[in-house]
Amino acid sequence: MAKKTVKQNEIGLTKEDYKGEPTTLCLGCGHNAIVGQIIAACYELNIPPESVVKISGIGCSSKAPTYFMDRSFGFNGLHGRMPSLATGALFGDTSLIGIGVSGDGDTASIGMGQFKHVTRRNLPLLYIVANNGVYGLTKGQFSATAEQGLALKKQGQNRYVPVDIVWEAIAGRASFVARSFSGDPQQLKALIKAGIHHRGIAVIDVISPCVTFNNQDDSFHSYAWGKSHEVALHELSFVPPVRAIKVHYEKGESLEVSLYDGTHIILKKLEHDYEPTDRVKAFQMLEEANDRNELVTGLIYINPKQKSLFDLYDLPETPLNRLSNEKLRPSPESLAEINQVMF
Amino acid sequence: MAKKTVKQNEIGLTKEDYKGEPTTLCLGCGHNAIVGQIIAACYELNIPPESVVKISGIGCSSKAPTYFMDRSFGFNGLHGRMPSLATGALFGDTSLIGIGVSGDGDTASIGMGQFKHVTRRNLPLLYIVANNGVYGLTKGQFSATAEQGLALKKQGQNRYVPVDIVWEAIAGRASFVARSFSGDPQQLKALIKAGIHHRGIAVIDVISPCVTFNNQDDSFHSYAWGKSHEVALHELSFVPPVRAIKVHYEKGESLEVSLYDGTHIILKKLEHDYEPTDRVKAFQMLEEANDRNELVTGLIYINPKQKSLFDLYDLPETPLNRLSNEKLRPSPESLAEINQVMF
Amino acid sequence: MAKPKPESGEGSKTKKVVNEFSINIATVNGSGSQTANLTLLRAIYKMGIPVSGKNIFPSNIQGLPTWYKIRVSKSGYAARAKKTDITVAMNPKTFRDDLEDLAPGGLFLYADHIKESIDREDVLLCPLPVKNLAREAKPPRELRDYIANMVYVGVLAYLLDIQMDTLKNALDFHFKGKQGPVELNFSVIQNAVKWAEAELELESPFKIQPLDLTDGFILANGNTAGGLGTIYGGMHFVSWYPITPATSLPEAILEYAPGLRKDPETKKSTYAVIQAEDELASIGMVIGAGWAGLRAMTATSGPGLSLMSEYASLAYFTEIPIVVWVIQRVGPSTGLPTRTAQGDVNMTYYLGHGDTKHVVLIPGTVNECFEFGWKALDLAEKLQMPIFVLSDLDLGQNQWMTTPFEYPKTPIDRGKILWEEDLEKIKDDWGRYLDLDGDAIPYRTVPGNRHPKSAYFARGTGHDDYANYSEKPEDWEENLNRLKRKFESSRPLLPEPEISAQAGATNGIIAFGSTDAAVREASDHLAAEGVKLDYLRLRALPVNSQVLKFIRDHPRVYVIENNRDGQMHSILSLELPDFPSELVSLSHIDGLPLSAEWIKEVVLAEEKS
Amino acid sequence: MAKPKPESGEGSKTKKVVNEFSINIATVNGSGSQTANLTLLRAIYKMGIPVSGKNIFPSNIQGLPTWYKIRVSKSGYAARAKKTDITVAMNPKTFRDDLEDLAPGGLFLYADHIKESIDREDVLLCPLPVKNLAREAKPPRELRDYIANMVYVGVLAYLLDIQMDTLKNALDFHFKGKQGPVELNFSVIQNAVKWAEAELELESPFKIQPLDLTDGFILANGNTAGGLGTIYGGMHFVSWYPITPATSLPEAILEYAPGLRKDPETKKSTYAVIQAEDELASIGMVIGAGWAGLRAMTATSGPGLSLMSEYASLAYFTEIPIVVWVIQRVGPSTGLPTRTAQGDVNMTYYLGHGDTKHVVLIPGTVNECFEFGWKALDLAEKLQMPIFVLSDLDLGQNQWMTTPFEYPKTPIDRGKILWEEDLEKIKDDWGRYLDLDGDAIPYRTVPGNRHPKSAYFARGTGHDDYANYSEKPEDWEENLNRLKRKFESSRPLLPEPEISAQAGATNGIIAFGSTDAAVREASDHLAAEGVKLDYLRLRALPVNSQVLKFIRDHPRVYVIENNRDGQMHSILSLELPDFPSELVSLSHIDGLPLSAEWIKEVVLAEEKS
Ligand SMILES: Cc1ncc(C[n+]2csc(CCOP(=O)(O)OP(=O)(O)O)c2C)c(N)n1
Ligand SMILES: Cc1ncc(C[n+]2csc(CCOP(=O)(O)OP(=O)(O)O)c2C)c(N)n1
Ligand code: SF4
Ligand code: SF4
Ligand SMILES: [Mg+2]
Ligand SMILES: [Mg+2]
Repeated sequence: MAKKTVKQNEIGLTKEDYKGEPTTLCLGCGHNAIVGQIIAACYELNIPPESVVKISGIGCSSKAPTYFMDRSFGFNGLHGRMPSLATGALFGDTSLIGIGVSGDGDTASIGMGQFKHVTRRNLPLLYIVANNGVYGLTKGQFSATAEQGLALKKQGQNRYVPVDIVWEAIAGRASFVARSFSGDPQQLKALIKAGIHHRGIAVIDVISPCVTFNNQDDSFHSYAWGKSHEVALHELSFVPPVRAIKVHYEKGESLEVSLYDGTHIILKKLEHDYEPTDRVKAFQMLEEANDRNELVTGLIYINPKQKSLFDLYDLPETPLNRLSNEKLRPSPESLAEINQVMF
Repeated sequence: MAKKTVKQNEIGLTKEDYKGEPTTLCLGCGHNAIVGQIIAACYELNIPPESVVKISGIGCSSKAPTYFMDRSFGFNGLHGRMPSLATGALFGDTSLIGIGVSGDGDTASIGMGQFKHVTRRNLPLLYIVANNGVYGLTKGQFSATAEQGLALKKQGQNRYVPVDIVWEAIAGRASFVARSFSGDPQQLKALIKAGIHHRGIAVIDVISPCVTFNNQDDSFHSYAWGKSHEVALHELSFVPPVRAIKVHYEKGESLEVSLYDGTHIILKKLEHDYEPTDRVKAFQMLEEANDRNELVTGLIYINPKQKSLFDLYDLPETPLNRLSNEKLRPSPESLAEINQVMF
Repeated sequence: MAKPKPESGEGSKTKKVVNEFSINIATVNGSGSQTANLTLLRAIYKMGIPVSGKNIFPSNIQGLPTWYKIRVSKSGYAARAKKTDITVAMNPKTFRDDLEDLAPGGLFLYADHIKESIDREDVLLCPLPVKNLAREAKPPRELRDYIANMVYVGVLAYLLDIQMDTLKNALDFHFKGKQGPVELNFSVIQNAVKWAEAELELESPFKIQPLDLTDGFILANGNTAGGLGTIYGGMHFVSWYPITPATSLPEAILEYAPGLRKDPETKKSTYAVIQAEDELASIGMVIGAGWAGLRAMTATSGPGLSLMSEYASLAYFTEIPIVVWVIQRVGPSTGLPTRTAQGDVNMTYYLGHGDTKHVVLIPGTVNECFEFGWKALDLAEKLQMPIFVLSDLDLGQNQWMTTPFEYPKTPIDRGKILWEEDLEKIKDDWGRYLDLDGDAIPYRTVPGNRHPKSAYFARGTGHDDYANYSEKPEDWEENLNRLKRKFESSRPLLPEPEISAQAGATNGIIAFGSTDAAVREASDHLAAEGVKLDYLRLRALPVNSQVLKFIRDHPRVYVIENNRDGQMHSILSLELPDFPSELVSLSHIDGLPLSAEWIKEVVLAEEKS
Repeated sequence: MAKPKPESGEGSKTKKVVNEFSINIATVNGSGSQTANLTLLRAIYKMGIPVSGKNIFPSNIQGLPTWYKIRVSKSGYAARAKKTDITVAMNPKTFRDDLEDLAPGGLFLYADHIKESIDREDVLLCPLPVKNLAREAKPPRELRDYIANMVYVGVLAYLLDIQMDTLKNALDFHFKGKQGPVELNFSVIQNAVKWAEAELELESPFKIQPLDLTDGFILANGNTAGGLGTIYGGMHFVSWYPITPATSLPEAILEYAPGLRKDPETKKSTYAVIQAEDELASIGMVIGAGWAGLRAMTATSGPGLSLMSEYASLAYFTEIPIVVWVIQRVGPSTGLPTRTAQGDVNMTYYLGHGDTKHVVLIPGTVNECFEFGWKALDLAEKLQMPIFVLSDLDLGQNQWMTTPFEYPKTPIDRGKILWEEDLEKIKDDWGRYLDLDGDAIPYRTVPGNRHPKSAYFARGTGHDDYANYSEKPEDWEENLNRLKRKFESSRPLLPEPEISAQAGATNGIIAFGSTDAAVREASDHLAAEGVKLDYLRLRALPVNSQVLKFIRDHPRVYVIENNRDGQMHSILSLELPDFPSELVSLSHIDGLPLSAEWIKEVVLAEEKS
């Protein structure tokens, strides 16, 4: 087999170079689609796999990092505590691209606290929630995003109102918040690309059906419901760096958002006339969509100017984890001075 | 001294009967004012102290329950975990009135997760956050509500954007959300009364200055700033039960909200023309107030119809903790049947 | 259809082994083999032969290797058998390992679409036309894989002489009488039997013959039993967070309580169950409920237990009755979440910071799970402290033969609770932490009590006897010492150890929990080799005087456990600082239930050394 | 102003006690007495006499009783003195207790506005016109209460002969040379001295005379030392959550690191500190950082430690280097958060579920806090595991005389980290958990390494040597046993115990941490009474062979600790199952640092029994 026949991206890697272990998720699980789009996005963005760090919590969704980018470091941590792990890890070398994968249980049930705090700190991290409204890995209990009244085998009916991850992210001051659907791979890929280029936290709440435990046609997190109720806010495309940060609305046709690094996201308007730069408007749009029983997808809120966590620290160019020992230990003289004042 | 000279409420108790241990908080601490208004409200509402359960986390604020209503049961639990304790305790006897007191650190830092989950479950609980933007009890570190740029002794400058407890409560689907100010005792008392009569969670975010560690005149949680920037949304009054639940807006002058038990809250309009029954409008109002640098106080959101946690369970009239042993153990015959099917 | 030629190896002529063998069914996770396996298990059980079933499954929902091990044992041995006599190989991925694992002379059934080479001569081979037979039943497309598993049920039935009516019976039970699925599955079994009758030349060396050894027993798992015990213990409140292998305990409550715990008059529920957002919240709710006079329970496993540590310390200190079931799995960390272990003994006993220590009940059989379910609630309220019940995946999730659940012999004990009328009678001030009876257990009131004297303030900080805040050194010390006395006083109240003496034994064995079956079996084998051992099964911590006496009475005692560091051995060592005899730790952890073979081996090695 | 008539009791004629007494200053929390107390302490220290200061304070910010205990001891005893020689009573609420607490012949200074009756004849009374003298200084209104405390400083200076220039010196230091406050406070001291000279007829039986015993020492607290040690240890990353008494350690880093840890070239910070939202997050961040090749540290106390349990188990299992400082306070639960204890020994050692076990360093002096600050970071990376440093409130927050901080003698040790160039050299596949050197410590890479072979997947679940997911029994067991070997291999690498032998001693004492001072003092007193004891101070867990030898070499060894259950005693007992000698637990907890008197008493009782 001639080597050259395999397609390569601009850095000379093939799609194979972006793959991970074979999936062990159920056939048809929405999470597999997410894995696929992460691979595609990173391949197309020409990202060296070694520049990526994958972090996750616990759950079927949190296993996903095993299934993409074998050549990236990864850490499958604790249930609900991915954000803290990611925060510490990314301080090691802030030039790394962090991809966090979590589930609705992992993020909205046990992980609510860390989720809210990582959004407010605006850690540069692509934070994907593979949201199926259920605990897959523990076999089908309600998660905090399960809709009120949902009935599951063994669990009876869900009593409580659901957590809306997009609401929470926006209220919690995340600087990039999107919703997508495993059944809409093109949009998902575009959002992943945008999220990776966003400097700050990029939360993508992906409705990702659990075919084994929560895929009844009338359930909010099923394929059938998603397919028939999805309303995309816009057609998203992604343009590599051209010019500086700005957000402006071009009359009529499309909206352009420029990210920190000069990348552009172009949002081509569909039915809705929606500008994703205002928190209040975002809530309003979501409430209205809710009333209309729509699954609105797309980029729901973005603030490309909000300082990222690392912008708030005065870190050297050299990654902290590569500083030489000499840079780390102050001089003997300085200690002598300290001893002088210990009194 | 003639006994009759001491003023009594309708159930024959004096204000003394609503007091607790002498405060050990700092002189001038905002939390003392909250304690005072809880005492006044319960006295005026003619609540038997034995019908109240006080629950708190850890912090100066969380000590508050010691200083009111000695004749009520109280539990000063763990840092950030008051909501779970309250949830379990109130299941014991759902006719009890739960009063939870927490701090901004207790609720918005360590306690974020439980806070969000108790609001979404709509536990009938008056949940007061004594919010001073700082950790008082551990001597002056930033809490999650501290404004960005705030400088504190030993801590340097706060880097992160603050958590807004009112935003979070509304986003988290609390059914009653208010903001008040320790320096505005009348309003605070009215809100406490309304919160107690609300069937569901009633979150009151009370800006309550820490005079020892965070009371610089230009700090958002100081007395001076509050006094000069407070804008009350309405003049609040409280009318005992008259008629059934409804919410309607009376043109021009005032708005009336009827609670589950027939109690009415009358909101007399001031400058703002604001109706607290729409989540999106609430966010909009808060954003605008923020832009104008105002401390907006009053009832910000209410939904008196949202089912409370206990409405979602099928509990008997008799409190669970008073059920006789016979009601608790199924019959021997039923066990024989079970043994039959264990195979 | 070509007549399969079972290539029978050497083993085919060996004499029949009746009612004493083990079956290993290797399948793929999520392929619906559970119904088939349980049907087999139940049918054999209904024929009166003791059986046990162990599911060795991955931390995954679909697609990874899973094994179901059925042990058929007229001797009543229920431990994991190290040796496999019959293998059903349905998973291409593990085919070669499964084949290798089969004992010489064993029977190897395998799906005939698996194209792996077979290199053993010493076993009996039987390819199964799984796909064909399943297709014949014309099931709905999505069920095809599921019912394919009935093929091996049918062929095994034919080979082992399992009665068809018991299989039907088992299916009826499984599908709660729904005729559709029963018929569908049964037809596949029947077809498989027909096929076998027509096509198989193979004679199985292993046979089932009806007995009556299961009369008076039930077949159940520990978590269902624990859930039922809790229901019969008068639980009012359960809060939990899903975690394998604890989940099925609260889920048993969700299943059974609605039928059992409705007030006959009002038709209202006499309890509430709430799925919390995590374990910090689930134990917090349970403590709130316990404080408010509810009999409250939660269940978890290692990671969740870690998260409960701070709250456990609070409950200990504030003297709040709660029950915490700990269903152990392999740790540290997430470990092997679907494999069994006994590695949280130490943590459970000492859970919390400061000088915290807890009473731990340790069921060793399924019906003890039921018994400790209600007993734990009584003890918690009686002693006003958290009671932990320590089980594990093997006991909790696997199917065991056990004596029927026994209705509680003693009435519900709510301990020292004072209500309005009790307070009326008290002249002096009532003090929450006053030790009036000299048993270190104070009286308590609970929220909802409307007597003006009833209230007190609970707190995790220092207090005096009247629950007032105190930092006084003497208040702290006195209170903490009372708690220690209370803990010590629990010893005689806890379930006594179960001692099985053997004539002529000098040394002893101590074990606990799910290893009981393996230890009993090993004891028999050891005795057969001349090593006679007395056996004590611990059922609670702290231990009582019988345990200490047992240790003192034996020059050497082996402590067997399924963890790395010999945690129970440590705890016992500390009880006997002046211990003259040798307490030998024999521990081992690899995710599998201990086998009698391993125990025998290590004990023999020690005995010889 | 009426001349006060100090009503002198019997004690007034006793001969002078020079440089060997203790002062108890009873004030109200938040009244600013800390400046006054530190000024006194520092002045005496500057006169060359060993001193120590202990703050016995409430869990509260303002208005509750606080005591500051200054021990002046030419013998160098720094433990809490049980006996009080001089009392300064500024708090009406505790006035009577404080008076009662004073030893006969003692000196009782009290604010003259306190109107309590005084019923002791055997002490020397000295009312202080605190309000008058403070008012005279005309301070800003809000400072009046604060500077009132300088009155007792002045009067004590007069009575004890403390030099004025050393007081000035101490104030200068305290206010970092800011002349306004220095002058204001010093003027009150001067006025108080003037008043005393004019009005006091009292002669103090206690005197300070200059010595040179503090030359070559510094005065510091353990948390500052620990923070500095961490900075000099090359820490990159600190994440923490405030909790008393750990807070002042990260706060010392916030204070000192900006000056010490800027890159001289780029002026950028070579570290980052982040205040997390709670302890679950602080340890999570630290583990993330440690994984990514940062030297990472957090600090906490009991409740926070409980919350770190799950993550500690993960760090142990995934072999991530982190350092956790545990500054103990009284538990269980919230306990007495501002009082000292040693009650988290057990929990720290075993923190986490499953068979988790940790290396624990235990500093006993302030300069050891500095030393272990950097050493812990080295050990963590060398051993690839969490290292806990166990201190307590007494050592961490109180002021101790100590030898100066010593610059690390060994260079920073980053352990076995592979970078791009190292991987270039490796031919075979690199495996994260391969034990190549036979020391059970594998090689690791860290994120940011751009070599295509560098990456591996870390997880809390089972894995093989190449970090691939595995549920195989043998993989699990081998890995867990390697972790055990690694843990065992740490023993000789850890700080050795400090042994002080006494000629003629038969029995021994083992202690650790902040009780060192009390044990040394008690040893002297015991020796004086003929009970000679060898003394071993533990400095790490697991213990090394010297500790075991010490125990074996003594027929009886007392293990002294500040907790209820004798936790270290338990740990030591487990190390020596065949221990022939008697290991006696002597433990006690009431919120106060152990006193030499208590130790002497309980040891004597044992020796006699
Ligand atoms: C502390 C802790 N509690 C409970 C668990 C058990 N657990 C594993 S995955 C999971 C839920 C996962 O749900 P989600 O995040 O929605 O992921 P999904 O499997 O649905 O993709 C739970 C509760 C755990 N691993 N750790
Ligand atoms: C698990 C745990 N971590 C830390 C602490 C220490 N702590 C006590 S109070 C407090 C902060 C309180 O702040 P806040 O809730 O704002 O109350 P305030 O004192 O400001 O009223 C902290 C961190 C604790 N008690 N428990
Ligand atoms: S159980 Fe559900 S979430 Fe888990 S892998 Fe299967 S389909 Fe996906
Ligand atoms: S420290 Fe602050 S919050 Fe605490 S009591 Fe004092 S003023 Fe109030
Ligand atoms: Mg999910
Ligand atoms: Mg606060």
